[in-house]
Amino acid sequence: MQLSRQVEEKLGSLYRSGGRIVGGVYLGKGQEAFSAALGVQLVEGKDVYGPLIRDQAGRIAFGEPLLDCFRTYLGTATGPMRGRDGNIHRGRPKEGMLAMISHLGALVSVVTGVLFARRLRGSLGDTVGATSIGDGGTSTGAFHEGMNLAAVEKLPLIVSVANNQFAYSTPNSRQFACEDLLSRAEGYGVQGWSVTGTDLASCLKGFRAAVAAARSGGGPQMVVGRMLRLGGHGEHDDASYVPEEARFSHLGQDCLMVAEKTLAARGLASAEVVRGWEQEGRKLIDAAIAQAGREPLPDPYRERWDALSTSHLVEGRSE
Amino acid sequence: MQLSRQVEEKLGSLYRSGGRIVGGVYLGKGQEAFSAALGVQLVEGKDVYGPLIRDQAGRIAFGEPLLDCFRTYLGTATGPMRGRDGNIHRGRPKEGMLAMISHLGALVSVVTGVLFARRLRGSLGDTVGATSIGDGGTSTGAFHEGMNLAAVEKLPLIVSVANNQFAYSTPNSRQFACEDLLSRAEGYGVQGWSVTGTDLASCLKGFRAAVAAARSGGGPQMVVGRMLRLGGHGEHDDASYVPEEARFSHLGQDCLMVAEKTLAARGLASAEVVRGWEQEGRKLIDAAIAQAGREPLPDPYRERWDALSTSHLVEGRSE
Amino acid sequence: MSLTYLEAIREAQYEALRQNPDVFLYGQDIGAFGGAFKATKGLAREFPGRVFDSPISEDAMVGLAVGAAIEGARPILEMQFADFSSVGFNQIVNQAGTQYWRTDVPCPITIRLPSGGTPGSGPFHSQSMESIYAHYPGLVIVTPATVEDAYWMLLDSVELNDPVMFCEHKFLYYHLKADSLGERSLPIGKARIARPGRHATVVTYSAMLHEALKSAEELQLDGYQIEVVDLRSVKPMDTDTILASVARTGRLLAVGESFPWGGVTAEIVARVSTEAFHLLDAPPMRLNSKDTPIPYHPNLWKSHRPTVTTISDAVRRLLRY
Amino acid sequence: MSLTYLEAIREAQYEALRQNPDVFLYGQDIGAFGGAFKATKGLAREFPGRVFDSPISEDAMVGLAVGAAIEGARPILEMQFADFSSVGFNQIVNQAGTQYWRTDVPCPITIRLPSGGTPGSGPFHSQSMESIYAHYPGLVIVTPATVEDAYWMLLDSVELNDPVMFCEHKFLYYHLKADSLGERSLPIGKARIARPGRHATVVTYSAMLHEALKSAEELQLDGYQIEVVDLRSVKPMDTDTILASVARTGRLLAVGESFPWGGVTAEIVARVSTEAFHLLDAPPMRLNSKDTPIPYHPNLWKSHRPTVTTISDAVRRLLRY
Ligand SMILES: Cc1ncc(C[n+]2csc(CCOP(=O)(O)OP(=O)(O)O)c2C)c(N)n1
Ligand SMILES: Cc1ncc(C[n+]2csc(CCOP(=O)(O)OP(=O)(O)O)c2C)c(N)n1
Ligand SMILES: [Mg+2]
Ligand SMILES: [Mg+2]
Repeated sequence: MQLSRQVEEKLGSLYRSGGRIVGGVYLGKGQEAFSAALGVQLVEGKDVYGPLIRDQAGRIAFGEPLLDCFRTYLGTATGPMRGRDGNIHRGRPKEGMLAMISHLGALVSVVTGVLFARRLRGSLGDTVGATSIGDGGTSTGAFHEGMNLAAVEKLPLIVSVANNQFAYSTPNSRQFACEDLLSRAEGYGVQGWSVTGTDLASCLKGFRAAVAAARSGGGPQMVVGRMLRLGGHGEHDDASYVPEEARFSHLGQDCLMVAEKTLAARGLASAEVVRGWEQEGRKLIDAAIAQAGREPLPDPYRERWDALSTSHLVEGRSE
Repeated sequence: MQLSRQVEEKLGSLYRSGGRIVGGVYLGKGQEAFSAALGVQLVEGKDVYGPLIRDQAGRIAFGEPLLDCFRTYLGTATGPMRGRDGNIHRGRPKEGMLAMISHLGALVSVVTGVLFARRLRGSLGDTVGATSIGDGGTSTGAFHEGMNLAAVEKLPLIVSVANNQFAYSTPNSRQFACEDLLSRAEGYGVQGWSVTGTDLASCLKGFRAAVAAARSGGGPQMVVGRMLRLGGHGEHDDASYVPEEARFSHLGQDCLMVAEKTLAARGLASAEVVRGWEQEGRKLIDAAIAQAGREPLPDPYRERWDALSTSHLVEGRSE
Repeated sequence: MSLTYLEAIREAQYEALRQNPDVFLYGQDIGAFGGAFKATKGLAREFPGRVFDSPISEDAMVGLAVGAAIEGARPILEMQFADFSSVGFNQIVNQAGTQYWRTDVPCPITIRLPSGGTPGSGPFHSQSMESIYAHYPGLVIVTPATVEDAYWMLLDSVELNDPVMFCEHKFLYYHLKADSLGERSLPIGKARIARPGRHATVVTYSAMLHEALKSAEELQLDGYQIEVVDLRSVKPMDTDTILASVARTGRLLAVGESFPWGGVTAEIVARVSTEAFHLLDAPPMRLNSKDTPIPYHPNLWKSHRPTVTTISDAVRRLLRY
Repeated sequence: MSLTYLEAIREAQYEALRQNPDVFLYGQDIGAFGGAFKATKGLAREFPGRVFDSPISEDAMVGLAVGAAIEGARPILEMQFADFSSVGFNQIVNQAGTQYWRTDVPCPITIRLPSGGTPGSGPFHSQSMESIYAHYPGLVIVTPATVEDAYWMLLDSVELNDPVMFCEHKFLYYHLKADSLGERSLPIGKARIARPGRHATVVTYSAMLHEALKSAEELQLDGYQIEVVDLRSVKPMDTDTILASVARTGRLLAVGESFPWGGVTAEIVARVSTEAFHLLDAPPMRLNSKDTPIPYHPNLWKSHRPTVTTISDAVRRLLRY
């Protein structure tokens, strides 16, 4: 999660200095603990993960190489999306990392579908699928249909609900009327878990239990965490609509600092050790940016302008 | 509700004898108590009602004239839909009776919108809006978004959920995974009510309380009743997929018989009185059919083929 | 043996399930019940664990199919009526339609859309949505007009590594019969000369093919030989076959049952006009439904869609030019 | 005073709210925040209780608007991006589009769709959906290309008693400026000769108008006078004005930014070919985006859509014919 923060700070500064980043920058600052805690429970090459817009930490924890990230943000032709789609949409479906579309909620049923096919083909075993949603995304019909379908099919899906109090500028009070989104779990007939979103230890505990429940046939799991987005909706947004009280409440705590303190307090890692990790991270980041920076950008003349895999059905191909 | 049963039996027999009915016939047999109990709480000319496919009883209770029904089933140009749309879709929005489209769940937000506009214009007062959904319809994204929106806007919406165990042929077990659909109320932050769908007294009690709560500012109300559809999905369907056990369970009870027994037992109406009502009903039905039967069918040459109310924007008008 | 169009669709699904263990069916009431139209009758019994009743969740149904396809399965979805795919629209055009282009992972799903008008069905059980889906990149739009095509093109669709919108016409379900399914013939993407002629070309597809053929027969009595082209798939659209026909006849009428603004007939006329203007001896013509929702009453419905009469009238005008 | 296209949209909403108490605004983040593009900046403060932040529920947003319109209100909905209207598609085409025709009760709603491509926005924040909505009956599709039209046509849309899809182009939001809003001029349904000419007609709309105008200027240097028609609304489409222009020039190029199959350019070419074939001195031409999703990288994006260069190339071919 610390690497994630560093990556995102780099992305933010690249964005602000202009020129190199293509497209928008949406960061997960303040949600790293929650996101990473899910990512580390998943096994790359085995489980399926459909990260959403604030899941840089989860991606790293799952095993996505930094190069994938920077190649996409810099828009190189070598990245997984080849300049066709951007940044937070990146994925490698064949390697278990789905590539989200923008429409919120739409990924829930897709992850469900991957699991469904595995069960059909007898390859499900104890693999699980996971995806994320925000407080705002829970208002979509797609989220509802996806949750309900996964529950009916009793598939090992973990849905992490990051209630960061806002959807862009819209507060919870204009998004839903229930006390706690956790109360939706029962309505779907899925197991619900509540964690403290700013506390890595709580997140790890919750997700570990939820993933274990899913792996052992317990059906879909919904994990809800509360926290604050420590930044704008995107880097273009100053989040001036977030009230002071929220910032200074426990929800506004920086999960990274909390984790650092805990590590120090428990004698697991001193501030020095953490600074060491930071330096290592910086090196990795610099190397990835340097590498991506040398790589070619997409070239419209070399681009195959077709949306079908069946080449002979692509219209106008022969022209 | 008894009149509703008679109307529907007539519709069924007209359908089976062929020729006169245009389109399909979808009946509410077995759900009359639940439907009527809502309808009678609503005040025509004041409240808003968006009935669904099994709400003949609710329509009658709300005050819809039988003529509207038979004109539409016989497809006359004089009915509220003028031969353009059919049967269970009929409505008179300006008189507070909305005209459903087929897509399940889509009406929830429309009723909400009517209430929203009333509040905006200061004409809401203690009026309420009501609509229905089936067990199957709760799986739609539209239902979810509509419920959630109504809850956020805290509008006086009553949603009656008729869990008749099947959506067409699909049993509850393939439709949702929660114990009771009532558990969804909490997730939306709305008040939930459970009634015995086959028992008129229970239905009346529940809907009376729910409507009162909505009228007095309690926000959206969800009323769930369980029963069995005493017939096919439509009159073309023999419902052979409904297992015997269900038919003979308490869910399979005929709400009409239950009500008749109660009336007799409580000395409110003897069997004779009920037979008297029946005769009166028959007369009303025969008169409505006779009247509708004399009326003109739609004529394509007199039809204004335009979908816009702004005539000069209708393309090809001048040609 | 005689087989209806609907039975052919059922048989094709049977074959697809038999041939490939990765195929599965997902849709509302398609299991033990066999579907609203009985297009999957008996299949749940014959292929246990591979035919699934779905909740009423068109959005999630498509999402599930995309996820399953990414994993290597080949789902066939049934929409109960084409009209209800409107609530799965986003997943179809934005999730399924972009998957391969964005990620290089093919998305082999087939979505069956019971399409088109029948008397008494009204505005929400009669729609033809081929033009809507054809507009978006990444989808193949198949519109079979014959029993043979219903069978073979459905099998072809399931084998294709791309999302296919299989627009089957409800009006043909029971009426249209064939003695045999014949041989696998034209691939998806190729149109067919359904009736050769030399005075004018009518390009059409799906149920309207049969109206056009009847009209051609009628006009034959007046001595006109009308060539009728069955598009078979509206995307890709076989421009070559259309142009070759217009080269022979010099006259074009495009007929479709869908709404008049844009859509298949506009695309046909635009292609012929832009690519083979000099072949035309008369202005091209098009015929569509009227620009209102589809009426429920048969009196109105019959006037809403093109019919033998209106097609013949149009061809006569075309010939008179 | 100088006003951008975006500011004109904000001003029109201000005016609509001021003039008519039945008008209200509903959309994601449009309240205190003023909207993702600031098109409603300050309006929540200026009109308390009439500008509402919506949950992320496009389907229910449209449903709510339809219900409110039935009751006599005149909602203006903002979709955060046109692309997200795909999840409200059903309520738009089947609920709003059929309401008047089915029940005789008008449905005056205006849905603002921030449309079209901008560099770096990618496949789901760049779409132009006018062709999708125009295909369905019962909707009016407005596509303003100028600051003045953005203002007056939005006011006109709100006054109309039918559902209007107001397709405003994001590429024009900040770039396009005008010194004043002028007078209320052409009504919805009328096209405009944006530049008179006599050698060829380019029919287009929205952001492509400006590419076409630049191309016309470029071609002027070569001595060609290109007439450019701005459709203003693609449904209704002002066929008369198009035909009158083609009558003058004898040559037609239709340009649109949307996907190539079907859509506006097919409809333009089909109308001209069927209704005024004899006016054409050369085969008509069309130019659209490529048939793939809209690419995120500007290098690709620039080649995906028509540009001054490709328009000029096409016109030159048209003139050479
Ligand atoms: C269906 C849909 N409507 C609108 C949007 C535009 N949009 C993108 S992110 C966002 C806010 C999301 O809020 P939330 O789900 O709480 O996630 P967070 O940004 O807080 O992580 C919105 C409205 C979208 N992506 N999809
Ligand atoms: C979105 C959508 N999908 C499919 C259908 C087709 N359909 C009509 S009624 C029905 C079953 C409805 O079941 P339920 O909601 O339980 O109501 P019931 O018929 O039992 O009263 C289905 C699937 C539809 N109308 N709308
Ligand atoms: Mg949020
Ligand atoms: Mg039911």
